[in-house]
Amino acid sequence: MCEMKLTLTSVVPADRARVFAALIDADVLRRCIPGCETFTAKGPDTYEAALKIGVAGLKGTYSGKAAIRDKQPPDSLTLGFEGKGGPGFVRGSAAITLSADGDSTRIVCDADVQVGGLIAAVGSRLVEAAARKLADDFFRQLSSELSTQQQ
Amino acid sequence: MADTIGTPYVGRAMKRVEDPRLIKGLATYVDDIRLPGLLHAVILRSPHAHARIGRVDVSAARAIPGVVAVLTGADVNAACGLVPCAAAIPDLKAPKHTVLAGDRVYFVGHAVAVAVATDPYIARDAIDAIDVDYDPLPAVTNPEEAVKSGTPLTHPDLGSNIAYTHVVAGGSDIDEAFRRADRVVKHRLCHQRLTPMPIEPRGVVASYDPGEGTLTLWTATQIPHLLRTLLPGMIGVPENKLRVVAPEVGGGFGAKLNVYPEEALCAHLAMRLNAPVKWIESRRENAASTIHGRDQIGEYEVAVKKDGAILGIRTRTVADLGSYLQLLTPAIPTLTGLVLTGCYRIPAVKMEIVGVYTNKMATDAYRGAGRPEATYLIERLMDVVARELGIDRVDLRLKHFPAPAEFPFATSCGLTYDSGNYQGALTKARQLANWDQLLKDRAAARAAGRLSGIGISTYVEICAMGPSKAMPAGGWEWGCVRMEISAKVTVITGVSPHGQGQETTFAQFVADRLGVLMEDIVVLHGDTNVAHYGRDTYGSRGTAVGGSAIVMCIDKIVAKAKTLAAHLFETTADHVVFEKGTFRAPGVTNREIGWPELAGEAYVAKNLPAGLEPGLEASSFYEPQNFTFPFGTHIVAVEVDRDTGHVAITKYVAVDDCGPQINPLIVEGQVQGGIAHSIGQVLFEQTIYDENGQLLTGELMDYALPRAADIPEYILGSTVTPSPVNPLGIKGVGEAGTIGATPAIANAVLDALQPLGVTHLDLPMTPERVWQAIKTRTAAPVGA
Amino acid sequence: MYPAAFDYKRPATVDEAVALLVRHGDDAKLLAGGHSLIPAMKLRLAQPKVVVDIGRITNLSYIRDTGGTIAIGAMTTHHEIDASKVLHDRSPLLPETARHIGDTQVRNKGTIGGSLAHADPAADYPAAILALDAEIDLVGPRGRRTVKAGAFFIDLLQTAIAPDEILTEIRVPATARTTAYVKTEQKASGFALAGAAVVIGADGVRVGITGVAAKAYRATGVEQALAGQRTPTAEAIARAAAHAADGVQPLGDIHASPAFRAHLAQVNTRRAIERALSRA
Amino acid sequence: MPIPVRLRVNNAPRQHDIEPRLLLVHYLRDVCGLTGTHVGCDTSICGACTVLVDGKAVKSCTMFAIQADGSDVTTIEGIATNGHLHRVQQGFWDCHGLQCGFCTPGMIMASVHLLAGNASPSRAEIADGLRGNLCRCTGYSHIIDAVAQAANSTEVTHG
Repeated sequence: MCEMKLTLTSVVPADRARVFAALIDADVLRRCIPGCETFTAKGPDTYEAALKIGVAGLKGTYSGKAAIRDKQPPDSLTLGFEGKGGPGFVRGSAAITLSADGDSTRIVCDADVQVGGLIAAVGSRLVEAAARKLADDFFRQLSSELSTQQQ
Repeated sequence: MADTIGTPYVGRAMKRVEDPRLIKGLATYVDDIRLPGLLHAVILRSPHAHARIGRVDVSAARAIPGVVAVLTGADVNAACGLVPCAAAIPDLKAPKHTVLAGDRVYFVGHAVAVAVATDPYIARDAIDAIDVDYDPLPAVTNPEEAVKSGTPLTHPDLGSNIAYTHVVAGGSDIDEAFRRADRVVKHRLCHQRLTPMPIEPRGVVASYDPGEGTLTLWTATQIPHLLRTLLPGMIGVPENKLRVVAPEVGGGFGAKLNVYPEEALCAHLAMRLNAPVKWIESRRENAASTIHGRDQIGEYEVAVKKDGAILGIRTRTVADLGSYLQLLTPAIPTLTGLVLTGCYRIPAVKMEIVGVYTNKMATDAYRGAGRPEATYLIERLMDVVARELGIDRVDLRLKHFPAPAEFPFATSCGLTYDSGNYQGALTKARQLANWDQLLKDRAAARAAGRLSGIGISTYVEICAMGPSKAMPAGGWEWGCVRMEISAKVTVITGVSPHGQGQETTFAQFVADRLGVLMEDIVVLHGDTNVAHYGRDTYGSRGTAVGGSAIVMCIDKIVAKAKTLAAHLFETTADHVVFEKGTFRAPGVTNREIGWPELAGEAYVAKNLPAGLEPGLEASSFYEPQNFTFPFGTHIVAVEVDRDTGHVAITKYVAVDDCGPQINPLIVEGQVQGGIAHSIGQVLFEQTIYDENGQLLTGELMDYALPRAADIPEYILGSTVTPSPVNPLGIKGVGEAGTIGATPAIANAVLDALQPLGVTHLDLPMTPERVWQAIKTRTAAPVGA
Repeated sequence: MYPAAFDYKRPATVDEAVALLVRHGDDAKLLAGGHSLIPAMKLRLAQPKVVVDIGRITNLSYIRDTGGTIAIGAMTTHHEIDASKVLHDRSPLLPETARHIGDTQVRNKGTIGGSLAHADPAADYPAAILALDAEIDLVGPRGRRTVKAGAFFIDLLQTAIAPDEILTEIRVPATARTTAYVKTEQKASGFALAGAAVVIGADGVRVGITGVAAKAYRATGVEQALAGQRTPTAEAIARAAAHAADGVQPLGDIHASPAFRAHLAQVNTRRAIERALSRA
Repeated sequence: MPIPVRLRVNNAPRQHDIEPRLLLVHYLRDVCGLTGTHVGCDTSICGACTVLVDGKAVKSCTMFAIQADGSDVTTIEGIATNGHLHRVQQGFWDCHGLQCGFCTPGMIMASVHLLAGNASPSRAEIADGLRGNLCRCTGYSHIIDAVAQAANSTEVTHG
């Protein structure tokens, strides 16, 4: 469906403070967001991004905005995002909560995502699976980023 | 049968005369039109269901080599009138429907900008280069929620999502009927939204001659004449300088019975750019921006006596109109109210219709337009009542049929059914279906644990639209017949067939009535420069209304020819006999005059009686006195796969009465095609928007049309009850299949599930819905 | 509609094609039968800068019996697989599966290599490829390597093929007649809502499921439940088939909810096992 | 950048410089002027664009013209011979296998291909063979009649 509520859980090998810091660090986000080509701060906690995003050969170019709200370090934050491109638009928000899990941090992301335009019209079958995959890629990259920092 | 003069063509299964060009690939559809200097338009459409439009940057698009123009609503709307709605409903709230979106978009697919280029590929490139800032607004998608206060508004300036509330009521006092009832049977029924999906999408070519100030518009339409009436108000070209051509049109089903923004847009572009402009709709645009059909939800109450006598029907129905009013949008649900009592004597009826705006494409006339909804409702309700009262569903129907001698039959909805023998069609259908054997087969299948069901529907519909007083813009039809000097016959009709075969059927009855060979007749249509007047093709009116205008012309020509023949026989017209193409004056002379001689005399005009004009041509406007009311019975057997919810149609019997049949092969084709639409509607077709107004059935990858393998072998029969309202006695057959079939199939599926206690399923009865129903019932303990 | 512009390359050999992929990297896309790529390009969901048409590499279209296995060139069309006597005689699951793909026109043009490389989660072949435990050859700048079917499908539309590699050959084992593919199609597109491919041999039962999850998978729960049973009872088959969607996250869309997809996986697995056994 | 394409269309050699992105259906319609082949959808579902490439039915909207380089293409305009309708065309005419006619060229081409592979198909085989072609008018029954008649036709087969 083209309005999705996704709950994604991931455990990354770093404490909450470091994870929280990473999640509000434009450089880290640029490196972790799949297909992110630019990610520039436009003001406090607001960013503009250019993304080449999609799955396999079905990639579109999007320009978008992101804003971080409700920061409660190191427990939670909310990320609002919207992007548009040839294949349509994506917008939504993700409420992210961090909890300690041994030496690591468990990240629970409750995302509310809407897609529209062509992707909704022809890609509904794949949209949710694609969103999960992109989110997985993000957390995998974040984990590896934080493990690398550790070393 | 050899074609000789005097051997009747009417009633024969003739091959169609329009087919050779179609089967050779030589027909000209709108996309086949080539003009020197032709430019191509591609339209940028909104991905949002509801949004404010901010900045629109077209500079990059304009810079692409080959791009001639990129225009937005700000560039175009002031020069174009509003898209018209012809339906008059009291107190109708109507939004302004501009050619391109203004400062807001109201549905996914709403046209925002247009790019014009020397090549369609380049125009498409330009679309990608337009940058639009949208500020999304809450979308209204659930019509039942939309009527509640405090919900977001589709059109904030209208102050409400309710376009109108209209009551269709008649007969005796409805409240009294419910007071007298032993029981009130209640049922909620929905008619899902459907996409008409003709295989040819829409398309327009516009060409302007600045010297003459004339505009020619080729458009894939069912209604070239209505367009010629309505477009001048949009584009400023006067009616007598506007030529509208419906070339070969690849199916309509109501989707092309409309005036669309693109028709005005292309006309405007051709004038503005001083070059011919073509726009061809993509399938995705067709799914998003060409009208949808149906989409009614209602709570139905039936007042019944213990013996099954139905005293009245009461309902409040919510009709999802979409975001704009297209040509007939608000009128369609009112048609449902007009025929809600179906074939039955039901003393009181009241239907309150609430038309609601939502952020979706407009609904409008889709095959059957309002009558399939009514027939589905009444035929489902008859089954529900029969079940609840424990009465045989056929007996219940028979109990409420008017007798053949009671026609013309006045219904409590205010119509007068012209003629009918509902018992006859039902009896014949039961014979063809081998009804008793069907019941035995079902019993055996059920005993073996299979889910087997039989469905029946008896229907009546409103055709031959229609008397002008009942139509928004004239319901007459125009025609012209010309006996040429060569004795070839040119027939010109104001109806605009696009697959219905009137080039053949008209030639058949004209040949019989004039006593000429069919091969000597040409039937012209679809070009307002040729067929000067007309009210076009929809509502199964082509042959019944259009054909009647032709009959009037023939009568005039024959009368004139008799006058001329009498002059040549040196007698008076009352002594002249006309038969099989030959004029005689028995008892006066042995001389016989055929058409070649007579036509020569008429046009050479050296020996005409005083006062007789030269030539042998007549034109006529035919005004129907009433609608016609075809009827029939459909019987369906199905088997449901318990595990997958898949429904297989194992037998299909249809008996339709459309009056006398000019060409049984064409009648059969119309019925079969109509039934296929119903198979789609009942089993899988549905237009789906999500809760944000995103269209999820935007391509044929997601909107399922019936395929060859979905179609059962049909057993088709007919009865013939002529209509007294037109000279051909014809009732019309274009929509019958779709009207009779939907409830028959739905009733069969529910009959199959009845042993499980399933009493209702929403349309479409997809495998998942059927499976869910089976699962819920089989999981529950017996008797729960 | 109209695809975006691209450069067109038509290599004559696999090596030339690989060289083009190496040179153009992410900008290049291979064109095989075109039935996944071209619709995506027409909708402009895909806009490759370079299209590498491998349709003229002649030695990529063949079906060869090499004893214990049958080797199939990547550019072999669905129709050729359906029509192959070698496959019908020696490994009939693949032709049975091919017959379920799209329609005649699609089968005349679409290729097995293109379908597998695209890895649509509802494509038909992946179920059969998994059930057959096929081998897939990939050729890249580092030479040729072989991937087992079980390691080939990685995620949604994602396979083990590296961006500079080309799928060249699929090898399936010769099997007994006891194979079957049973599918419920998505009504509009013909893709699988749930398709179950079953191979029953001396070494047990293998089941591949497509359409249900983001990628095709082996229904190992079903396989284990039937382990060691040469002629399972109907009840045993039904019990085993109930595991057809264990451990996967079924997809949901307007055509089928996750629960219905999982249910169809079970039904079609049961029917496929029954059908396969009936062919013994 | 235009590239050369050489092929035969309805037995006539053709040579043009075309853009690589030009779809075969647009090449046939706009470059060759053969407008009998129609476009009804964008996703290879409807089959209105069906032509024969080297004798095989394909959807010409899902093929670049350049992919047909060197091939023999047959369109609806090319199946009648010496003014005689192909037996499939005749079947569609005799059995009222068409109404609006828009899907018909594709339907006929798919049927020609079907009969080339199966001279006497059952009704179910005809329906299955035409699953790549959508018709919204006829309800298919008369189309199946048409193909069945063509299969049984004793007339000389042209093409």
